[in-house]
Amino acid sequence: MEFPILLTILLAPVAAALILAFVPKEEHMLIKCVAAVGTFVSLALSLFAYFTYDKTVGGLQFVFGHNVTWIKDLGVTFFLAADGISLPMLLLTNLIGFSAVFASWNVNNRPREFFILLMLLITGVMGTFIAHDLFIFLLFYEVVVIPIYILVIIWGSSKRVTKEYAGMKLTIYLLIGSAFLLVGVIALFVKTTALAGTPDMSFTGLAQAAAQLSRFDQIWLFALMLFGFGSLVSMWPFHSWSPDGYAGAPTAVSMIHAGVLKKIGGYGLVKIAVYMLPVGASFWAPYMAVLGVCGVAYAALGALAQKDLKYIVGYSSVSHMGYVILAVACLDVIGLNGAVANMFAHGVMAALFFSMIGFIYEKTHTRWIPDLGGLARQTPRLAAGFMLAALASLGLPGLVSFIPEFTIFISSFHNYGGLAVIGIAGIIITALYVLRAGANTLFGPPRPEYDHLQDIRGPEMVPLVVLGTVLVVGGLLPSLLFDVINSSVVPLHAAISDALQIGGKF
Amino acid sequence: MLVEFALYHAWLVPLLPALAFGVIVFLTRPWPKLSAIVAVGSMAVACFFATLAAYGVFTNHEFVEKPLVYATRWFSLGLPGMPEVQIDVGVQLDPTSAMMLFMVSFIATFIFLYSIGYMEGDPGFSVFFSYLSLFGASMLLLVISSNLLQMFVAWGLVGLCSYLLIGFYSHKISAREAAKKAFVTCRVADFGLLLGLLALQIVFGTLNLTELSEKIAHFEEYTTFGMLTLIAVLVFIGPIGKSGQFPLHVWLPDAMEGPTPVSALIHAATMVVAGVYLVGRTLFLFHEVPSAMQLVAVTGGFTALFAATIAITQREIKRILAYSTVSQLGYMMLALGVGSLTASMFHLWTHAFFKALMFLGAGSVLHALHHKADVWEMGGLYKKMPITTWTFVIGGLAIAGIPPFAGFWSKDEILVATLSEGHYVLFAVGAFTAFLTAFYMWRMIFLAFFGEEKPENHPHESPWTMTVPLVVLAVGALGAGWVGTPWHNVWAEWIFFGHPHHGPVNYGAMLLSIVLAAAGIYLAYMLYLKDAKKKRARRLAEWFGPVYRMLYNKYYIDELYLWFNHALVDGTARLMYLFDIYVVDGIVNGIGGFAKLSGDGLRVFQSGRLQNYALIFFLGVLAVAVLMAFTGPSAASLVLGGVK
Amino acid sequence: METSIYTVVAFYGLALTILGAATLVVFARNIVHSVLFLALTFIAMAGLFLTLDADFIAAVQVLVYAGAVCIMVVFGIMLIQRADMKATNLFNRQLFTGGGVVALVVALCAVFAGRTAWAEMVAAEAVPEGTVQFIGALLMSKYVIPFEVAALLLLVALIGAIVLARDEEVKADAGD
Amino acid sequence: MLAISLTHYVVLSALLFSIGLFGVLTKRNAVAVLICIELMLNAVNINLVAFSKYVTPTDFIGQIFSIFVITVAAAEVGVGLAIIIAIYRNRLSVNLDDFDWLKW
Repeated sequence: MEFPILLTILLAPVAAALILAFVPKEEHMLIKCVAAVGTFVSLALSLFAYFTYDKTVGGLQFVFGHNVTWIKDLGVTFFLAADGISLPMLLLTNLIGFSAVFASWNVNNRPREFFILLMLLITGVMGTFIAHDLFIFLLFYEVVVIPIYILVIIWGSSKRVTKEYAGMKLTIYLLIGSAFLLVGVIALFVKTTALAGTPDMSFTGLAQAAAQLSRFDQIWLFALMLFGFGSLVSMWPFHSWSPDGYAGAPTAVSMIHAGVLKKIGGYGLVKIAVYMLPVGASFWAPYMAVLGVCGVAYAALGALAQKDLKYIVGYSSVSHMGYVILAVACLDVIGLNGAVANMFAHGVMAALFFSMIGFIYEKTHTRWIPDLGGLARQTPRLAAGFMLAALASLGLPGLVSFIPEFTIFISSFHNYGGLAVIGIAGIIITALYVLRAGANTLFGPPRPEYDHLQDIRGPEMVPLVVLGTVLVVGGLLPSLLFDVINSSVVPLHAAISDALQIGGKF
Repeated sequence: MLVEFALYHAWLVPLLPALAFGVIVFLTRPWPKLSAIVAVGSMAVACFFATLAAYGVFTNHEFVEKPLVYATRWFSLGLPGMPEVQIDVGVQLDPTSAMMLFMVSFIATFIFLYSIGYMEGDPGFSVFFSYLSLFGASMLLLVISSNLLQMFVAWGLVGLCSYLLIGFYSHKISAREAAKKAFVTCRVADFGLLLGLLALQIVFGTLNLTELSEKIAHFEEYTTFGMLTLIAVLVFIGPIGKSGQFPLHVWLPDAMEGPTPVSALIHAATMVVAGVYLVGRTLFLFHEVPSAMQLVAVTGGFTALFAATIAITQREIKRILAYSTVSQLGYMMLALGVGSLTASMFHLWTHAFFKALMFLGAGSVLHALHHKADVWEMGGLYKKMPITTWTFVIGGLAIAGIPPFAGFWSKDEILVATLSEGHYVLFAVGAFTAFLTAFYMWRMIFLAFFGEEKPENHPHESPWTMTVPLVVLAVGALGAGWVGTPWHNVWAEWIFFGHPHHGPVNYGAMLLSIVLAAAGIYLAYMLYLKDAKKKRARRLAEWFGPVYRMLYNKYYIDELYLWFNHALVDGTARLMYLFDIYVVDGIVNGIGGFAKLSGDGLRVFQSGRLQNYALIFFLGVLAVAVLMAFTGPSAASLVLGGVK
Repeated sequence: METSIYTVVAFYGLALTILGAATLVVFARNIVHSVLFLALTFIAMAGLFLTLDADFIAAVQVLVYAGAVCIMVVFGIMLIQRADMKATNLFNRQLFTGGGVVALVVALCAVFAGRTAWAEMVAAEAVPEGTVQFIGALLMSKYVIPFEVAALLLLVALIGAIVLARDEEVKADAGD
Repeated sequence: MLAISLTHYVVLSALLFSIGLFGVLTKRNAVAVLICIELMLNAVNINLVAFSKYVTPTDFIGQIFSIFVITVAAAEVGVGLAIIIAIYRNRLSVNLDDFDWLKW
């Protein structure tokens, strides 16, 4: 039996959390180091997994526990596996998780509890990406929600809305979404079990059985899943938790939430909803495209009207997720590739953005743009990180988000024409608000009250270095990202188009 | 041997400055001198390779017909065997790109050198050189791109460098706003270009230049709408922004907020011509669509005239030069629009020398006068700054179109091309613009360098790092045009579209352009130098009051955009935001409120009083009893949930 | 089944006493009066049990209810009510709703009573004389476990009542 | 006509129960509520004993059951009064209208 790499990746933060539980609560430095080591082990292993993934073979690799029966009557197995869609997401989670630990280096209010919860959060997110069993997927998803709530209401900050409101809104929204999802999953399970005879909760098993579902069943099941995953990925008009939630959350949570948690929605949409219910997907695709474009344009304009940095990034992430929805709605190889890659790119960029905003807030105690200005002189490295994230956000060619957006544009322009043009026009507005925020925060005359500020240094540099490297390398060598994704999107798309042909559409 | 190496390793040329960027950012930033040496050195080596490569191209006539292309896969989507999208990155060397490669690296080297003197003592010295190196790398990458997407990436990166360098004095609000304006304006244009690229990719399945040119040549339109026309127009929107064509020219004059070497390098010689270069590269596309060609020509001609009229009234030295750049870029577009790649690239080539020269000269003046920019406050500088003055005069003669200076030959080439294609109106526009150009340029020269000295100024000649580039570029401004004289046009043998064009020498046009240029200079001399005491210029301005004000305020286009941006875009944004917090969030909170309200409603029953509960309990018992009494026990057991 | 006239008279007399006294228990405005009427109800109830051939139950009724319970309640009242005893036993705000519910209960009982075929249930035999020995034997044999549990319950109630009714300060000293 | 049957006892018991219930629901004094509960328990006892006589005259089920009821009732009164006294000591009131602690 080969080394269970996925399980090790999954359990490293748990182990760190367990150790943390026994560390004295005054040992702040030790606590942070343990958390950093835990996430670093995961990061290193997931990098290893990412680069040893056999792209020529594709499909599921690093399979673990597909024969470990967990609940026999429901056909649940502890099935962990990674393919070209989940690997980038896993890597993203670990990149951001590792950076988030360092972005929270200055948390001195009950750090032990903070880092334990953070570790659990990271574990939950990773679990959703490597679970190949729908039940396990949902289980890990629910694991995620609770730490988020606690983290927001204890370590969050109150601005336009109180942190209690933000945490409540975030949690309830996600739970409502997952409730609809759960109904969809249960209905899918019941129907497929009736069709297949034996219960099977694994993705592949469900997809095979679901192929025999009637068109009507596929359509309403997909609608439930679309609502569930859609509110998770902040699809317009189910997005309003996102800006408020990010604004209220502490830096690390904003990073993980905007960076990866949101992507669970997009990931589920691709790997669960579309994969299992292609006929339903093709029915809903035009509506999804419209919602996606609405999200892009609407949230971009919304971001333009903001004066709080976190709100800007919050709306911006809604806008970027609009592209993902649009791409998924294309239902072709290019679009699906673009959707997954854009999730990766946006994750890295949003995490960097939030970590930099977190540092700005930590140092100046404000995120209100009119109170800021000229920070480029006082904190040049911070400014460089901020600008890097800002430029990636507006899709600057040469940074990681450009090629994913380009592929999305190709596919959506091809499939939806004029509608896509409105979406693509979002890049102009994005440039406008991102540059405005950057200019008003970093440039202009330096303010004397910030003269004493210290630039980021030491551990605080880690998010910038790690995420910045990914931004640049991913932008210069997009094939690193796309070859992996493509190796799994192609078979997935083949399965979908087969199903669509049998379904009589196309 | 070395030439061969340079030809097949042309990617080294952009790579070297890129490495310099990395080295400066990560290693040598604390040591300004070292950073400068790294930047200039890498650019000089790049220039050396570029020269070798250009030499290799210009000694082998095969490359005219069949460009040297080598590329590698950047990324691809779909099955490995037959990808749905494959983007390559590579090098395409033909006379046009080789010329650009040489020109950009050559001018960049000298401007880098010049910057050492100009930026002396600036706290951001190293950062400045890192940006410059990044710019050099991106621009050179753009030039050698074999793929339109690769070009677009470089296009975006030069835009970024332009943004960073315009906003280099970031503590100045004006610089910050100018940088933002430049980026956003170009972004609007990039949007069009991006759509064009997408359409090309979708229709033709590739973005490689060579493949595209073949496919488009054999493309037949089946639809009446005209896919190609649409694509051509969309692609052209990009150059409109990048090359400062009307109506997206507004950013270019503001871009003069950047340090002067930046204005010379980016906003005169290289980046702004990227748009022209792009249209030149994709001329196979425009060539198929006459209406798009018409659009290019008209836009170019109009921009040339439009910018020239504004330049007449401006007072800041760099602003005048900026409008002049816009105007000259219009010329280049005009040439492309009438189908002459030769004339366009020729003007691009000569313009790079004399405009870079003039900007550097202006920079030298500003350096000496401590950034006093108004030409009316200068005067008589020729005594204290001889090298600057005389090189500037050479530039002025070149741009005005006085033979044998470089600008004359290229401008003449454009006018002749326009005439020979039968665009008489555009020819007239071009000719009149030539007159205006000579006038406003010499207005500036007379006001700034001649006339009376102003006692409050204490000018001094600049250090050698600044004057050497001036002299070198002055030589270029003098001699760069000799490769394309109408009598022996070497240029046209190498750089052309379709087939080399060899018309008869048009002495009439030549004479006309000389006369117009001379007339412009003479008029400027009369108004601003000879009879400056009579204040004719002021009276003229008063006579044409409204016109003057309109010109001085640049036709109020900036105000229009500002209004559009603030009233419409921001207004919509605010509206959307209000919609978001009151309607969308209102619904969300409304649902929450509904839950709370129903909870409040049900709370009435939760009085906390024992007897109240007993009452309700008995009501429940009664209900069950009634049910059992009137429907029989089976129905009741159904309701009670299987209690047997 | 024929019943003697004395039984009939006794039944109606006792029934009227029970209902009247019970009504007065509820409607009396003085809590002490209520308890007195309660005692009357209990005693009348004991008589009623005699008409049902349940002499042992009747005895227990008198001993436990009329004796112990009533006295206990009176002591309780004495411990609680210190001021004037007038208007100590009033109705609360849900008088009419409560009345309505009770009316419904009565109506429903009437419906059920009318519907049920009582006569069919009645067994032919008569109750044997001297119920005490039978009950005693049953309690010690068949129902011994419930009997012991009841004993335990009384013990628990005893302890519980002491614990609950003890003074606060004593509790504070002894407990936490 | 003059015969006293099971029905008479049942009706009496129902009426007594209703009176007791009425008292439980409407009295303000906690002790009165306790008393009324006793009335209701007594009504039940009537029923038990009556059924014991008329339905199972030789088994004594009803009678034994009513003994247990009386036992429980006695215990209940004891504990109930103790609770009331404890409450009174805390709040100086036995007025049930003053208490709404059954909600958080």
